[in-house]
Amino acid sequence: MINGLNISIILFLVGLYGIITNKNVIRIVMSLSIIGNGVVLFFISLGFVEDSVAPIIIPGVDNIVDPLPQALMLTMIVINLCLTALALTIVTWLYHEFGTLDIGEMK
Amino acid sequence: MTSRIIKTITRVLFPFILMFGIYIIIYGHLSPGGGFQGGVILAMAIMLVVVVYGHNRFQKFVPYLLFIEIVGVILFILIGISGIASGRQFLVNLGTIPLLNIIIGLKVFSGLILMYLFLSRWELKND
Amino acid sequence: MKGEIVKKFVVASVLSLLGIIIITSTMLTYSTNLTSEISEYCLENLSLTGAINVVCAILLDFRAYDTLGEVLIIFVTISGVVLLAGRKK
Amino acid sequence: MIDHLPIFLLITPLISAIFLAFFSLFSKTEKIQKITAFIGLFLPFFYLVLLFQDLSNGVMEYNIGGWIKPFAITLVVDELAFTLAFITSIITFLSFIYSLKYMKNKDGKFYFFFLIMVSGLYGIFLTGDIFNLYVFFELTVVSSYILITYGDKKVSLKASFKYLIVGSLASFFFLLAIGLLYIKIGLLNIEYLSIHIHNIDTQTQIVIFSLFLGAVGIKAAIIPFHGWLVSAHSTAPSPISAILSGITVKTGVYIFIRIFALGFTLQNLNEMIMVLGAITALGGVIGALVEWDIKRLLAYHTISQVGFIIVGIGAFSTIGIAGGIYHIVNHAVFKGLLFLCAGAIIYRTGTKDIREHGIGKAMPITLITYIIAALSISGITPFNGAVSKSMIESSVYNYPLIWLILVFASIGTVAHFSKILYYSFIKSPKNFKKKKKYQEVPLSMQLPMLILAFFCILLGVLPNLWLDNLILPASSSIISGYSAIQIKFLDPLHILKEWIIVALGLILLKVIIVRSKDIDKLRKLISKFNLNTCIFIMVITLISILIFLKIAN
Repeated sequence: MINGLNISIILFLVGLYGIITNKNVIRIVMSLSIIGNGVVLFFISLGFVEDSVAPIIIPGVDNIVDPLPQALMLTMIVINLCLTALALTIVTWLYHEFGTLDIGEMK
Repeated sequence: MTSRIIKTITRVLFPFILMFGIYIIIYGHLSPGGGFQGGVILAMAIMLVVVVYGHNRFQKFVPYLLFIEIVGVILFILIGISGIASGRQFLVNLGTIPLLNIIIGLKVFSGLILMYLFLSRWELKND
Repeated sequence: MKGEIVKKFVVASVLSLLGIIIITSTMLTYSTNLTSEISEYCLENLSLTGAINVVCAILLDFRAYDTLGEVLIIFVTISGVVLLAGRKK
Repeated sequence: MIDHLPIFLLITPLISAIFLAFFSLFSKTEKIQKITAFIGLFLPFFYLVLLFQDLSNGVMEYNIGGWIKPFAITLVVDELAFTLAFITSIITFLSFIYSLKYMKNKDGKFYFFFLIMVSGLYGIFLTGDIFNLYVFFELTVVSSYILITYGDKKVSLKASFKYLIVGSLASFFFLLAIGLLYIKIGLLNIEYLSIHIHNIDTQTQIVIFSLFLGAVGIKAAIIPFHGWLVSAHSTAPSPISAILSGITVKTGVYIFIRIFALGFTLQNLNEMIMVLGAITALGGVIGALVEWDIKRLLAYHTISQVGFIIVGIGAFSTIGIAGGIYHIVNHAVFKGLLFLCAGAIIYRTGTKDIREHGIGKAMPITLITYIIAALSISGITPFNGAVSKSMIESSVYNYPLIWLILVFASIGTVAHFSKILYYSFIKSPKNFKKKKKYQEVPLSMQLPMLILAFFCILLGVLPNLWLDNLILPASSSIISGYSAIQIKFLDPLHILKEWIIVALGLILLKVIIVRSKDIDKLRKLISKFNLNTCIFIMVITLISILIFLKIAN
């Protein structure tokens, strides 16, 4: 039962664990991107078709992987990148304003 | 970060990464790849140089990069409206896939470099 | 320090419970053949787009509207980063 | 001729945003930027009026890219999408005019993000494709993170960070649910999803629905998922929090309606949603009990009003859903007005704490508009809140417990808004010697407030104008039974009930004032919740929803 779909759900939960237990702000941003990668893995393994190749339609190829989740995931990866970039800019300002990176002490 | 070995290696590697990135963008719709991946590879080529030679020297390129961003979005919407001008719905493809690839490639390229330049402003002034 | 470990153990067990519920109730497996109708439609009309790489064809032709939204997201994030990081300290 | 109205509606704010960015690169003068922003926000009115005529002959579809329906991304303009797009254009245009004076010292880039957020909102309400819904929702949410940081310095950064983490968590839940739907049905068009959804096995349907509920719960701030909303909406600048509370929370409710209309074949789903809505309504009011900061109080009341809407939709009867949708419209109007009044008070007095206000008669326009908004939020007869609240309450008659919770919530609402009225306007401020003479806010801030107040009255006095041609067809498209309901307007039973609620509210106010000491103790307890415990509570609620649905089916 170890297939990409279940592993990505576990990856999702690992990221969730990271967000809940961590105090350091940068660690929270990192576990957020772990969750993002978990969801990307989930979508990619959604489209996987056993013993088939990448969706480039060359005359000799007939069994290809489902291309749609891969196209959706290109959009998704870029959005995760933008979220992480924005979060890190806000983290730099948080450190500058509050002096600490610990979310509990930011009063 | 400024030892001679690293500088010579970047001078050697830089053109190859650049060419590989451009190849991925232009041949995106024929071989595995596309606008996004090619743009990232291009950005990595420039990033290599910016990291090794210090980011302060490259801060003056920021207005040009912002200009690329805005022109990229304007071109994308113009292509969309060209679909309407041709009488059919918005974003109808009139053989414009390579052009869109190049636009997205340039956007992701300038976006990543801008992100690095602005986030690196907060570095402690050690080098 | 002891309270910290207990708290982490509780969180870990709650999350693994959530994982077990989702994994057991969906029982997902890899598909053996291409079932999604959208991909079949895209493969049929691929010749209209002129691209061989189906992922690129979907991204830039069949679902170009998604890519428009996503190009906007890059644009907004970059100007957001430029604005926030550019503010005087 | 294919009419391209839906696309023009979405593109105009975009093009003006891009021109604004172009101008801000070269010329530093603010004038051009404000004019382009004005054009970008004013044109959508014409498109919407034209759309309204086309809407009369059936739902409009627009396939992007020229592909056929279930495989291309289609823009669907039905009554529900039209009402929300119309309300968005009104509220965003008015708070743009309001922000001309209010954001005087901030730099020009503010309007760029403002316009992108507006085009994101139009994008959400128009798409008929579920992944596209995610992309445009992310566009709106990203631009609202940046807009929040325009608020007061330190606190808004922390609120924006918290909102970013919780918001992207909601998007990841949403994506997981889309993935599960795609693996079972292989389609992404919402209309075709609702056709094929019944042949998914119930176990997966349970997981899909609870993941969607988790995502929408965070976006629409249903009670266990509401942690982020209060700090985000209270620290944002007032015109932005007017839009956040008025429209962006409504996108969560809109997505909830679209998903709920997919037609999940699960038993007693409606009861669970109604209970969640009732808890949210009461929880928002209890949360507001301890607040002295005017904007945090309004943010808590946004949560409780969303609870009313969720109950209305959970009732899944024509009157319930019509009441819910009509309350979305009303809430956007009077909550936007309340935030603009709060902004006017803060603009003059500088402090957010209502105990230091004591404005008295110095600001007549703000006083009048505030009273109109307060009366309509607590649902007094001639104003718009009464119509939709009575519809929601009458849709829950056969669930007495939920009806009782809703009544308690409206009592709390009356108490809190008379508390603001009493402290901000009537009572002199705490330290008496600081009694400054406040003069009225400039005209460009008064105008939006007066227009919104006029809408409050118009929606309340003439409900049938909106109900018959917009709200009822919208609710009929969700449930097949279209029974034209006659709003029993001005019937004595409702008025009597309202005045009882007002009386009880004033008594509750007396109790709050007398016992304000131990309320501060309660405040300490509530303020202990930080980001980690909020998300932990969300996970626990998600598990309990999953287990409840598993037992019930």
